[in-house]
Amino acid sequence: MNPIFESKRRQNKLKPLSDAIGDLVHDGDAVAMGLCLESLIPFAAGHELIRQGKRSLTLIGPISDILFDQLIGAGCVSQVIAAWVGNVGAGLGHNFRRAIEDGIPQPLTMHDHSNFTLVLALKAAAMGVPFLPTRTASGSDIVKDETSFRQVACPFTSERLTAVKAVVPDVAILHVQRADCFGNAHLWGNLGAAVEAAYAAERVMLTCEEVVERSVIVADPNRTLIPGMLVDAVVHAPLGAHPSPVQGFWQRDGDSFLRYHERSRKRDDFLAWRDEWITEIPDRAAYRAKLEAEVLNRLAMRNA
Amino acid sequence: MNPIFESKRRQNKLKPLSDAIGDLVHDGDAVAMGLCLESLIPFAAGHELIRQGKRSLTLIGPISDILFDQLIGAGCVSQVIAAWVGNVGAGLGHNFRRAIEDGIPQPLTMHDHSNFTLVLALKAAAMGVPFLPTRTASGSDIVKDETSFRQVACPFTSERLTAVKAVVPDVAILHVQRADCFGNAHLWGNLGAAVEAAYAAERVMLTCEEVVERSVIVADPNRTLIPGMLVDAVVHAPLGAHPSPVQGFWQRDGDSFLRYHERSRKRDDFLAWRDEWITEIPDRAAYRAKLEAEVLNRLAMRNA
Amino acid sequence: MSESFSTREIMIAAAAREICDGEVVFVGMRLPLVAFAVAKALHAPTAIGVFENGVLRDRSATQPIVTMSDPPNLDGALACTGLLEVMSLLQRGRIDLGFIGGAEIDRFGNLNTTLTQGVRLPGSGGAADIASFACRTVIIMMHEQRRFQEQVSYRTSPGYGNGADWRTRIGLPGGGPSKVVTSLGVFGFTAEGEMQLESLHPGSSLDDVRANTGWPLLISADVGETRAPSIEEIQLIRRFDTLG
Amino acid sequence: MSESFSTREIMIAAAAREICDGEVVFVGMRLPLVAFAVAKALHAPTAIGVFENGVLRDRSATQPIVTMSDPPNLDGALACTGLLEVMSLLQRGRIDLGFIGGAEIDRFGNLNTTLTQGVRLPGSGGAADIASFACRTVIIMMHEQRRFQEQVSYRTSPGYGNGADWRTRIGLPGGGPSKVVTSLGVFGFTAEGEMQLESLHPGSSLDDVRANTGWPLLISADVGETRAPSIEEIQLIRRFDTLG
Repeated sequence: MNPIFESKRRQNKLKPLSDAIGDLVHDGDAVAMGLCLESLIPFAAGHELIRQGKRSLTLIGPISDILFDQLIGAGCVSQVIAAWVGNVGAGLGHNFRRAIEDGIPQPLTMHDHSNFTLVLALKAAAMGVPFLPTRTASGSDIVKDETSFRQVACPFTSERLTAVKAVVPDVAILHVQRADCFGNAHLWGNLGAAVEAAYAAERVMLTCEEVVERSVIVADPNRTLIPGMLVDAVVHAPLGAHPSPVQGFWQRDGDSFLRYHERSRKRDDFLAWRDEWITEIPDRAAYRAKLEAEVLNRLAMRNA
Repeated sequence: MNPIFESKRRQNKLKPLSDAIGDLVHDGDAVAMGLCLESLIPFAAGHELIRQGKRSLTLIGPISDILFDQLIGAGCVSQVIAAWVGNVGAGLGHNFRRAIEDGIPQPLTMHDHSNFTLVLALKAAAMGVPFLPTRTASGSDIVKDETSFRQVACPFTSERLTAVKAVVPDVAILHVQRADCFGNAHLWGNLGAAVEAAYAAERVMLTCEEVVERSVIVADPNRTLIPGMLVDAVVHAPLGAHPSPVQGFWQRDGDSFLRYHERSRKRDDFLAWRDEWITEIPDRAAYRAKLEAEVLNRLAMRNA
Repeated sequence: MSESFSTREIMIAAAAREICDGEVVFVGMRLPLVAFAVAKALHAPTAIGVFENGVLRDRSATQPIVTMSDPPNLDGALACTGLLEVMSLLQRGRIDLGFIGGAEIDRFGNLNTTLTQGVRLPGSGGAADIASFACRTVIIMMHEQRRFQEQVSYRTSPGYGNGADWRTRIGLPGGGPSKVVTSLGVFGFTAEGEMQLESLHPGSSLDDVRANTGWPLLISADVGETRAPSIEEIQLIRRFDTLG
Repeated sequence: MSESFSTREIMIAAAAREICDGEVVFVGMRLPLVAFAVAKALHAPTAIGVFENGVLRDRSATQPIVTMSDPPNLDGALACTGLLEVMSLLQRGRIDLGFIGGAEIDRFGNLNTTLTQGVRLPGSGGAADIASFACRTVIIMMHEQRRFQEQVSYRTSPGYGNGADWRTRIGLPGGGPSKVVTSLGVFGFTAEGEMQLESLHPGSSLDDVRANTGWPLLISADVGETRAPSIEEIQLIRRFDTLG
């Protein structure tokens, strides 16, 4: 048996968040996160990456909102492969700008994609091929990046197409609505590139609102978009995507994005924010306790 | 507005089966059917193709069971693009063999695929690209068919891959559990290449067990695997996949496949079978009435 | 019978008028989202909205939303699927109209959302894809000189490239930009792919437009005034533009 | 303590023994389906079954099934997805073991399910894909001379091609066939990719095998007898093989 699969074969993959991050993410890894676009963003896992001081990560995601900005500001990131990096609610990401423009806290290599080319890069990896062809962004400066894009001729029609290079994440971290302890995950709402990333990555870590019995999973197998055979760890992390929304569980906490925008405008303010919300609290339970009850009540949805 | 889309823009696409087949399928068309592999096979629609005497069709499907054998025997087909043609319950398809080996009732051109290359051909069309690359079937005689397969070099790694040519069906005919009158379709169970075919085809025709209100569709939008914007006609055809199974509605009628195997062994017997079950009955209601009540009771499932 | 309206409101009204009934529209966020709601309420009741996160809708969200992934944009959706499916619809030619914006635009309708002098912007998102594939695009932008440049510093989303038959030569199947709705007026494109003023918003002048455009702008022979939003349009805009 | 058993039963027992606990198995239909159920009940309780129609299961179907798409094979499934997803798992290297069969096999384990002299067979289905990508395959066939040919008339599913490093040269990532379970014995493959007799089923002789093999067959130095199915194996086979 292939040793790489050992963790995938475990029958019970439940772990505390700190163990899952410690076991699955190593300095220098390529980590896909925030794949549904603006919802189900695994902020709890991202904050644990910061708390454990991971370094030289490559972040992969189409539009992962302020999660990437926070990891960049915390010095965890040396490279980003994305279509859009910023604050969806407020515009620019200040840490992203500082890193690209001024090398603060460290230089950052950016590989620009469009949303389409990014999901194609993950789909290529998911399918086990080194590239997929597309017509998108012909004549755009995006496809001039030879690391990610090359020209290819269709062997049937001779048309010129852009080949998008496969991106194989070392780890994909996904927040989902529910999973069983083997990692069979039900997710719903907008799916973005989440399923492609789970199939593409060498290792898959799930955080979830609910850990459920197998019987809940098999009651609706068409909702199992990530099969447990691909999963290496399952973390019970309710509210683990806050402040992004989770269909059926949590509305978007828009104010939180706006406050972050203000508190990340200056480097020192960002560091104070990081200390307050990440490094000076031990875990996600403490984060949740820091949020006011009124906020949680306002954000909570009934299962939909 | 593009005139090709006119039927897709209608708010009410409900039609009788005969009208839908008459409007959407023309002699010489490439028709994708039987895409879920061995379930949800649109036999009612296939029988209407035979009743209307369609000619020179190209059939597309990975494993479409005896539906293809029946259409071939009825003289509707000049070409097949498939991975497997036969009787899943009993083995060989007699009409398929007669057509290939002896040109009865007419010669048949076969383009052999594997299941993987067939779904890639449809996925390429669904994605709007002329080919997709794969490593499958290298060294197999399948990929020697230059109509469907050519070699391509990865522009990043220089590896040789097989390019699978896009197959764009003129029409995809799909049986689904339920749809609204706009064509938004909920389907579940094993999906095979059904979704790829719906996205790939120029026109899409649905037959369904139930026509439902919009409210049923929007109550679970993640189950809407075929959006109405792709659909040209919706036909209410309960039992329209018999004798193949429909998860939640009908078990497989295994005996029917075995009886067909015996009754298609000789050409004359097949013609008698065709007359009895297709050309001498006016529609699917009459077909259903011909089935014994005991059979229907045995096959019926409660929604699962 | 008139009512005062803001620049934002006439931009939304002008954008809404570009949506035809029955069309499949790649909506995007902010102004186009409101424009889509207004068009559906007025003249395009059967238009379908597509969002790149995977959401398809035939009715506007009933609660205000900041992003396309906010739960009110999922509630009542016809379908929730993924980025690849929606991008496949685009590349397959199934999207009639897409709305996009940018930090910079040039005379051929090419857009930059990636890099300007010294400033790193968030990047393309799906804009380059929409610009490549939608049967036509409508661009919505504030009209400022720093944004209307003879040449963009980085070409994120292709318009008509260098003009003429550039899109065909480069292999772009979509039709390219049909209109630019700015804070000053509405612009079309010539057969050569060059931007051309079609109408001025009430209160803005040709001089305003020229002063804020970094190249010698083409002016249509029959340039007129952008029709002011009707009372009905204004009421709808104010109902839907709760985050304005 | 012994019990009589059929050829079919020893073939199922031998196939079941090839499944290791925890493995992801591309199951296929008929004999391998029963073998999978037996293995899960005996020595591989955590194996996962994958079907090309899109079904993933961790328990055997509780009702007999004729095809992988029969409702009892969907009930209690972990996941129901599509052909592309399952084939992606294969091409991505996620499938440990796949079962396949054929109408003809040659000395290097290449299979034909497409065309023999004068007879059009149904075709590959997913067999060529499983043969290309599974980390190893187990082939199950009746042992008849017309089926065991020096060269197959059409190579549907690649084994070791012409032997030696052929798979690597041709770019096939999967490991190729590890065993052939026939009605007469169990066969392995040499480092050169050539089929080699490893054990004879009780009651079958070397002469039987040679007479039914269309090339000079390699015989392993320590060829033995296939272990007869235990009473437990036989009971399980009879419980699951209701359509046998």
